[in-house]
Amino acid sequence: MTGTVEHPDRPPLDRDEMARVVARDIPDGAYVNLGIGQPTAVADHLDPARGIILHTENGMLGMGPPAVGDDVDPDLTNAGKQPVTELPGAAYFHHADSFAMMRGGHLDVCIMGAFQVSERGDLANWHTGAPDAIPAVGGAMDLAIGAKEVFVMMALFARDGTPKLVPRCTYPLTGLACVSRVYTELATFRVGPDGVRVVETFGTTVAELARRVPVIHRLA
Amino acid sequence: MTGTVEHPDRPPLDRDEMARVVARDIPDGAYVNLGIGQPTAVADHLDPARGIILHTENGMLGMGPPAVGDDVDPDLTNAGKQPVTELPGAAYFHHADSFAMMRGGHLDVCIMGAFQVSERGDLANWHTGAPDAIPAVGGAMDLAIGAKEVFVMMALFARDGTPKLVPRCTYPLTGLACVSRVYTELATFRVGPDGVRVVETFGTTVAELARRVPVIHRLA
Amino acid sequence: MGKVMPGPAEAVTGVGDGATVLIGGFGLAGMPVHLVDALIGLGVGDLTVVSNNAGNGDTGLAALLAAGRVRKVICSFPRQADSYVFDRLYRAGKIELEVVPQGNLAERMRAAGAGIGAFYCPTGVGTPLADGKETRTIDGREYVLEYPIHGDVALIGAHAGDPLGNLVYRKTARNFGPVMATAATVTVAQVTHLVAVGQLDPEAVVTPGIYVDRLVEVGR
Amino acid sequence: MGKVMPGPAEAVTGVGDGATVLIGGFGLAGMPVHLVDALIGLGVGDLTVVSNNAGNGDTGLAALLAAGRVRKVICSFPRQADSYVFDRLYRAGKIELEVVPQGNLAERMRAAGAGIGAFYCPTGVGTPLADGKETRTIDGREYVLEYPIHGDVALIGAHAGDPLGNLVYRKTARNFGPVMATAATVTVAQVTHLVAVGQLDPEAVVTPGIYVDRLVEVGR
Repeated sequence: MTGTVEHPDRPPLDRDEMARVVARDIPDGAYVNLGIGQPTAVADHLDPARGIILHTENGMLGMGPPAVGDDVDPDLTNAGKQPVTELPGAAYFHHADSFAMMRGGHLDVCIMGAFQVSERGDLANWHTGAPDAIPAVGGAMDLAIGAKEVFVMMALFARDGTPKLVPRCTYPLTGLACVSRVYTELATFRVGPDGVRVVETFGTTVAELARRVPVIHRLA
Repeated sequence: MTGTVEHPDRPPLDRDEMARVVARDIPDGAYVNLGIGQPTAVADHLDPARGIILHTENGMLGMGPPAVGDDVDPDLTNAGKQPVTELPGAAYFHHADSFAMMRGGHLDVCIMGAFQVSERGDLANWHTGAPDAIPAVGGAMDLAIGAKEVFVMMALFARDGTPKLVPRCTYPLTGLACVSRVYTELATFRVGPDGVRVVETFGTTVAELARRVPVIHRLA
Repeated sequence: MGKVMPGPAEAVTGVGDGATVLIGGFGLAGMPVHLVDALIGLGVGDLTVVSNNAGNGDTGLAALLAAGRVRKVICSFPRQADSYVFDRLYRAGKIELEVVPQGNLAERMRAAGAGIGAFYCPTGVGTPLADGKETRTIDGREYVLEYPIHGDVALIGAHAGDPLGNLVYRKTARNFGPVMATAATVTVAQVTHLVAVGQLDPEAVVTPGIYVDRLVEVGR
Repeated sequence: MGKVMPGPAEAVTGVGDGATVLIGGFGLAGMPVHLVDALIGLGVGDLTVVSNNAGNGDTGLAALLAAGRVRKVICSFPRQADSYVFDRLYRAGKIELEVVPQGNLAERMRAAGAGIGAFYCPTGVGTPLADGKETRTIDGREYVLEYPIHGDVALIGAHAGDPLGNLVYRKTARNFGPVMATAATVTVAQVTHLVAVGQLDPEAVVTPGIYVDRLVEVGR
């Protein structure tokens, strides 16, 4: 168990840097699902030599980079319905097989965005609970319970300034005690049965974070 | 509802004739599973023009005739592990898919042997119940509940002279109320909620059968 | 064999008011646009549609919704950048929505096709989508009891098919098609290419013909 | 990627006494004889073997049984013309037998691979093989509750594989391999041909590499 590393004198991570930090923490040879939106950018930082294989829930292992120009094929998209490419050694399968793979615990890591993560790793990322919102869950609940590890990428604070790392989620839940790591612009965290541990800070200190985010405790 | 047809003056059906009678009753275009042993012979009487497609539970639709000589391939067998051939338009699938097909009610007909069939269509064909017997069920229970219709081919009487069409099975059951037709050397039957109806006799009469087989009633 | 239809209109004949219609596709990839257009032309209404999304742009499922033929949508992800037809109907209270996690949608249809009466599923435990559902702890893990989703008809898109109904798909357009094909009373496939029996590799057939009742060639 | 092993002995390293071993094959078709021989060479015992049959002749599973390494066999169809090794052990009371309907064997392993906690199954209702099992009536039909079968290791045979672990099978030798590959903690495949990454058609891969931990080329 190593201690926290603080980088108070550098700026917070930008989106590209966040994606790079997440990419660094994925084990070589892992099977990984990247959620819609921000997590997609993690792929840009995965060195092919590391043998990491991307799963997309719409039925593919071995997903390659986004397709551009003549490579765009309407029959080949990622979960966000963006055109992608196929790498050598890819495999296609239907939706029941794809989610059996996910729910059976075969994916090593999935990376998703979140509205909130609780200190015990509960995830809320599918519904704001607002009465006029149209609910849409997609594969988020399946990924939450299926992947061996769930990494979350999110801003540490909501637009109203309240922390998104919370004692207890107030938004409708996606999954219970499923998140193991959280990546934000100001800090990265490990989450588990013992609560939240700050792994690294960017442009701030643990002490300062602890003042603004009640669930943060520095572990011995 | 047509009446019973009696052929008292001809001999009982031989095995080949039984297979032919069964084959005649399979609807054109049906998907059919032929059990191990006697039912295998039904395939010899299916005119290809009738478009009947054979399923074998070890993972194939479009099974062709037995393989002989150079066509024998250890990777291509029927459920009885005998070498068979592949017809144009065949498809292979794994065991879970094969039994999902069966159990999901997609096969039109399966044909099996039996130790006993009850008057309400209960089937006993996997275990004699003898203490020294090694039980083996294979796919029989899945076929019994899965196929839309279960046809049984069997001798009408056991070696000890007792009928195999019985009020209630005394052997361990394979499936409940699943058999719809029974083919024997002396007669063919329909079985259903209303009991047993003799369809056709060979070398005997309904009256004679009714004396020897208590569950037989001539329907009005 | 009689499975090949002259056009999409003939292919969807017989779908009735109030039917449950499974519609393939993940967004527009695999969406059977020609069949959906024919369904619109058929004039039936009060439909329950099961599909991953709730329409994209103005074609396919979105056009069916716009025509006012759908009473209820069962899907995992209605809210998308181009789901404006659904959004408008939903906000106007003109359409019912049941959100189902994507893996449950797939697995519940697989269960319907495989004869499974219900299954204990890890997805959604502790979330609002499991509210009111039966749960059970098995080997220390909590599961939710989920039931099959059967369709009266499935409309799917495939890459190529033969007159026996065997289908292959193309890349991630495979998605829900193979699962839906197993889960409906009548399955109708639009195929880009109709090929002769024997032209599809039996090792690569994804949907065996037993699951396909009608198919129609629509070209690119 | 490190999945390709120099020989069968290295491929089965780590299997321990008392392990549950899933062994592919339907009779000898798909039976991973080289891996089973290596398992015999490893010297471990007290194994529980899950396989469709209980050995044929003197090779593969039959050899493992003859070597006295197996405490219990879970299978659908032990009794065959050439199952004399098993028959002798069974009659001598030296081996335990659990007979499972073939479809349940496949579906229970699929459930293990797909994260399903248990499922209601129509097979075996009212038969001795459902004795003592929980039942439930759903929509007027009776079902038996069945639980997953997990393996510590799966030993399977395939036709060709690539270094990522993607596998294709040949004809009805496919049978249980793809299901078992999903259901074990460690899956080991013997392949007739090892091919380069990119040589297998992504549309025709049956077992995606995520399910395969080790593979070894054994030739014809």
